[in-house]
Amino acid sequence: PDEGGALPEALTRAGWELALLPASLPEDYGGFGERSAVTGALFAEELAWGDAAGALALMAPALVAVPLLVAGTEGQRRELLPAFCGEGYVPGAAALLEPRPDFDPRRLGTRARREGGAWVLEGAKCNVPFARESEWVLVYAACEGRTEAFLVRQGTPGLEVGERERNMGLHALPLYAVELRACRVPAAMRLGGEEGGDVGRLLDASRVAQAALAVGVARAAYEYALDYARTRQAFGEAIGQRQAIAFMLAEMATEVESARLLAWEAAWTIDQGREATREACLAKTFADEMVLTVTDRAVQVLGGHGYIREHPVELWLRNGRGFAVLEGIAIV
Amino acid sequence: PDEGGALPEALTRAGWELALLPASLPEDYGGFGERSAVTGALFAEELAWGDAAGALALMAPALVAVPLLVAGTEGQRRELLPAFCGEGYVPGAAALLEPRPDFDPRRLGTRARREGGAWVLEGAKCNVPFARESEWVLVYAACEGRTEAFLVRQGTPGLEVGERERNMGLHALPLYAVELRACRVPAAMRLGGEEGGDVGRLLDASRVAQAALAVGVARAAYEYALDYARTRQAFGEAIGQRQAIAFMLAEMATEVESARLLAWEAAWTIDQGREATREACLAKTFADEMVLTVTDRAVQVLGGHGYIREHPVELWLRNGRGFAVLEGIAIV
Amino acid sequence: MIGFEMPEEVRQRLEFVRGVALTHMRPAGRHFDEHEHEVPWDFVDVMWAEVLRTGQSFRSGVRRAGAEDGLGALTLVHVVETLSWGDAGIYLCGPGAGLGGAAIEATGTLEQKARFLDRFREGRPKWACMAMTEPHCGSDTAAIRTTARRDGDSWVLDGEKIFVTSGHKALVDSEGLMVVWATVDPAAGRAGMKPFVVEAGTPGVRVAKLERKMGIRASDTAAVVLEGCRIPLDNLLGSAEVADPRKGFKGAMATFDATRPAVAASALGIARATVELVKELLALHGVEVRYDRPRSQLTAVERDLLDMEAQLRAGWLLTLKAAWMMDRRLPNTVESSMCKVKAGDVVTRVTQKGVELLGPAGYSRRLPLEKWMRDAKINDLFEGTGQINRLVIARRILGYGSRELK
Amino acid sequence: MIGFEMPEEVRQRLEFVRGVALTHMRPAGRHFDEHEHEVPWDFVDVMWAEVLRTGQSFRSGVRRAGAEDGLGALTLVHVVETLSWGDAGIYLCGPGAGLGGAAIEATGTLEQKARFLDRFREGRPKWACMAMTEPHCGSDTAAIRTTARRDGDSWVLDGEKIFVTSGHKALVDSEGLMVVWATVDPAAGRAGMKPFVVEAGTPGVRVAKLERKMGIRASDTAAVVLEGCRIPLDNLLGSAEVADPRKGFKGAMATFDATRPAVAASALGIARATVELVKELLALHGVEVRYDRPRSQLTAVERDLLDMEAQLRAGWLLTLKAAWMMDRRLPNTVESSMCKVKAGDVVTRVTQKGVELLGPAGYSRRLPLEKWMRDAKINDLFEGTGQINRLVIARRILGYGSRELK
Repeated sequence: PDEGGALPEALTRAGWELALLPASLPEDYGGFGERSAVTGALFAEELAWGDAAGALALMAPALVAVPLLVAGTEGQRRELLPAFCGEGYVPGAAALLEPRPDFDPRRLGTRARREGGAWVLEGAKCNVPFARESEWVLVYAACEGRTEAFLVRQGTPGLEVGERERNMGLHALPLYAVELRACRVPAAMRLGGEEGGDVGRLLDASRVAQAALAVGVARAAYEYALDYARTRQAFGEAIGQRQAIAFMLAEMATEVESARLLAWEAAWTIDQGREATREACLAKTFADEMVLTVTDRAVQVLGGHGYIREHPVELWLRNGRGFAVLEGIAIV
Repeated sequence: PDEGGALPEALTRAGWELALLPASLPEDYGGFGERSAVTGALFAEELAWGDAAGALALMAPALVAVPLLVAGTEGQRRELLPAFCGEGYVPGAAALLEPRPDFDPRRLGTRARREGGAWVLEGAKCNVPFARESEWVLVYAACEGRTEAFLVRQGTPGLEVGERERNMGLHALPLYAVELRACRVPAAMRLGGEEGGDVGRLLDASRVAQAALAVGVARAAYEYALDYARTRQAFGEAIGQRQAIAFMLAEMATEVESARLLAWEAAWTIDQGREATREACLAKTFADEMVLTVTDRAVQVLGGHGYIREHPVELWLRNGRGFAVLEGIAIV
Repeated sequence: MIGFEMPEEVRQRLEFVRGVALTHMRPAGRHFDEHEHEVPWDFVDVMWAEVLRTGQSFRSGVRRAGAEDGLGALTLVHVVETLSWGDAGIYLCGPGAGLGGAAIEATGTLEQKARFLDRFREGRPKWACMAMTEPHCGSDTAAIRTTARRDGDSWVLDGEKIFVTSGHKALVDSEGLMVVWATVDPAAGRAGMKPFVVEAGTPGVRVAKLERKMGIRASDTAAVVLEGCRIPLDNLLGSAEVADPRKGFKGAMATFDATRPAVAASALGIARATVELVKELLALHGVEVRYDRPRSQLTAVERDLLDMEAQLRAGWLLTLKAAWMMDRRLPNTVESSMCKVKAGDVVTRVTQKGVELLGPAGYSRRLPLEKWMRDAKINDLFEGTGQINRLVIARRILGYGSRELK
Repeated sequence: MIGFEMPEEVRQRLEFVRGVALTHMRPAGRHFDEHEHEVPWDFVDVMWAEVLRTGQSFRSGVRRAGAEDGLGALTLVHVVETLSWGDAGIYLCGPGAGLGGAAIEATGTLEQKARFLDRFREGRPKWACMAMTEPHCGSDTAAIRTTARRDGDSWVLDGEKIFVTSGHKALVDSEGLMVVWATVDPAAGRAGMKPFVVEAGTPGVRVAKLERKMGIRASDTAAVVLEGCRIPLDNLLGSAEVADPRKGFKGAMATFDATRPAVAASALGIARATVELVKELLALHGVEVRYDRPRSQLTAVERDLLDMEAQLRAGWLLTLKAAWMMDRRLPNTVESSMCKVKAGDVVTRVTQKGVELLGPAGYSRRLPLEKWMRDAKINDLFEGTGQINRLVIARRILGYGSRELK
């Protein structure tokens, strides 16, 4: 899917049948389970082990659904969540990231101001997954001194979905630039209503999701390199029989395992209902660096062959580099 | 000398006979050469290869002499420099460092204020080499918005040399805490007189000196580890025949060489009379990290034996860690 | 089910241990650093009293019966982490069966366990040490030259051992014992390697030297000479036959699998002490890590602290996992070596960085940071250097033996 | 005497090169990234015109006679660095004798040099490529299976080569040539390996595939098949005898010693482009590196930039030293491999960090940073991976051959 830049529909359909999202929504809202960040992290790792772009697509409904569940009003949940529990795959879109190197989710450039019965959004977003395909776009904006989120319906005047982003990796995932120009949203469409939502918890859950995805990508690269090192012959023996390669693999294994445990702990902390900002920060800090190192080392194990697009490791390196850069493109 | 905490006098005497300092002072001031930061860097590396504490002791006269030469008035030079060109070793002392983690040589806590015909110094310094043994202590202080240096004679009221510092390494080098309590210095004793001195150039030259010293320590550790790896047997062959050890040594060699070239370039830039702040910064940044890594790896090559004080590598690691922490204890 | 809550039993045990660390270790750390090889009797007596009270070593704990079963290793790593947080050098002086006891537990018969280990539940404090390394061989344990020769009803041991942790305490300061690895058949390589018990006071064994070390100076690291050292036949742990070519060595390795998580825990105790103190001291200068800010908005020092915390936590979670697997009798060779490798790296990096972050104070002997950096480094070197443990991991993940991957 | 001033001759040469980089490379980089394997004729023609004007390749330059002698390698690394600063993929399309030419220079007779290299000073643009690697062997060049069988007045070559840089340009797009390493005696190992010249248009040679790569997509990386490819006897470079067991291979190694600093320079050109652009773009957001402040007072981003600059400079100084030694005919195997190792590490780290520092813009194909990161990675992989070059350094410093250190 990387070369074509499109996701096979069969993937989303098959993925949907795993019922990732309905299993994490209570019956009241059309689901049959409850949210577990740990389960979400496990899924994220497994899916990303397969393909990061595919994983992000399958997890996209949660971009709207989880914030509703965690921080929405009862009315917002009842109105919007059942749509995510139907037969077919329904994408969701979250617009958090902004096109600045000093992007800070707690100090957003996009602003919301109150005008009568509406919020008016202004600002520029980038790398918004499914901004064009999703019925609802959850737009994060600075509002009364903190970050709040707003449910903006597709087609709302002022919600201008721009061209598709062209990035180094994740080609198959539809990501868009989005501009908000005097985009008016009914007051009731602020996440959490009049009181607003606890967006900090969403940001933590997003960091954990990305850490878990990074673990999946890194594990795929590690396993591929391990297999290659066992079979590829040079100088009369498998290249894995040389310490330089073997030690690299030992370190890759250790780093992947470390990142996985950090992601799990952060997810578990969320599930305990505790403040998880520190744990999520540590998990993402570690995973961002780890996925880059491990995928880079995987290319190195393959040598010149790692540079050829016939092998997937260079794709994993390109995808892996995205984790430190992209924020808010997944949530558990 | 590390265990005893004292420098053998024979060392300073023998070192002095190399005429390091007189060779870098012009005839007018009693010497027979001119200052060359490159030569200084070469000497520093060689001396520190032998022993860092000894190197710092031998280079201590420069702590006063080089600032005089670079930034002193003609009168200051003629008055004070000849004392450094005599038959015997004459230490010098510079008080730059202060006991704060956020120490910044361009924003010193020690302050100089003008009172009539004198400067009054107030503040706390630490790790001042030869503060007790030296006739002159060059005290750096914030003065009229920038850093200036003051020539303070031993015994001046308010120059309070405290107890000897007890550090992790460099035990043989006499370093002292110094307090300045309303310490009055004649106005003429400000380095550079009424106009003040270009202390920035001194700070650059200090960074270069420390980078060169770090190269010497690291090279000693690298060479010792190399030799050990060639002779120590395990599993039926020399440990250097295993890639894990061999690659470590290859990287150590590369890092030492890199740091050396950076130090040379910075020294050369100084000798060209050019602004060398960036070069000195890069050289010291690189060398601080390099000396820690290389000495740590040297301990690693020796395994458990590296932890025993019979071998010098653990001392080099302890000394090596000092470079990032101590500032202003050497100059070229 | 994935969970990260500390079990209540462990929490209770730790309360006592934390008290010891605060009262008997932290205040004494510098003294014993500056008085190398002096025995910290205050700490020893406190720990020994606890051993007598509970009837078990605070350290062995690997295969315990009874109520706390299933938490032995988990308790152990928590206890060791906390004591090392107190002081790693003093921790290593803890009385009890220790590493030698672990070897006896792993390879001895029931009779031998009783005969050799009962003493660690009564009387004055005692130590058991393990003697493996020899001057000419470091990690290459198969190359040992110490011989055990059968002579009538005795074994006669000859050879020289180094890096015997607590060797002086086991053989001189107490009525303890030493487990010595020696070969009954030098031609048989690893298959000939066997563990023997030499009790304190046995003629023919002496401590030849105490090593002067970079750190953990409270701990004695002894060189031990065996000259015609005669011991009873049944001081050979397990069987004398050179039948299974890897059994003797496997015994040694089982010991290492069991103790590596504890070594990792010790390293991480030092690392945690460092992170806590560095954060506390930097907070006085207004430095606080803002976990909610993105990486690009942090100061360099904040990022250092964050990396230290993340690395520390990673090492600790790996250690908990290795211990958790051991408690469930799951094979954990890979996990044991992973946590050891990671902990060695982490504590080295964290303590070296800690010295730097505090500047001159970090480098000064007025604060413990420089000491902790010196103490820390041993963890990358003993019970398998980082390199040896990488080899162990690599062989397992690649499915190689020592022939395929040297 | 230690000096760091760029010689005037080099400075003059670089003016032209910098102009080419700015005019013909930077604006075209993205196009050729997105149109893989399209030949950048505009750049090729400009460079070829310069080759014709000066009578020499811009790249070979290793052993030149005449006025500029003594600066050949130094000029070379500066030129390569600047062109790669322009665009590393396009740079690799530069016409001329290149790597194949270097092999001919290093191992050919005077007659052969004239016969094969004169074409690179006249007519239409031409390329020479070198074919060493085979599908089953990467760095293990001694294991090649391509055979050269003597048949009357000819050699007949059979085999398959991969990773032939500019193979398509040398054999299809121009009247160039390929230097092929083949064995005249498979039983002789390295001693049997010899370099042969196959000219474009020779029957029995064909480009089987062009690899689709992570980066440097303008450059063609060809798989070449030789089937009964018949070439004249004296297309064997040097001697056919399998006498000196290492001479053939030494020829190859001499080629690598000569080209590794150029590969390092190419890497560092990308790294410099990255550092410059990142600093320029971050300056728009108020980020400037304060070189005069201590490390503890910097922001995290400043420290990243500082480390990038220091690493870049370190790599470049190592490269200059290796070139300087080559110009003085000093043995520089260690230095060549050092600068290659360092440059590969540096450019990987710097470009990966550059993408991160710019955030979403760094990851986007709207800026060249992501492309430079993709281009960069090849430098840690080709002409000896970082691992192989570490091996070269280690053997030299330890005094080991390939038997002692595998």
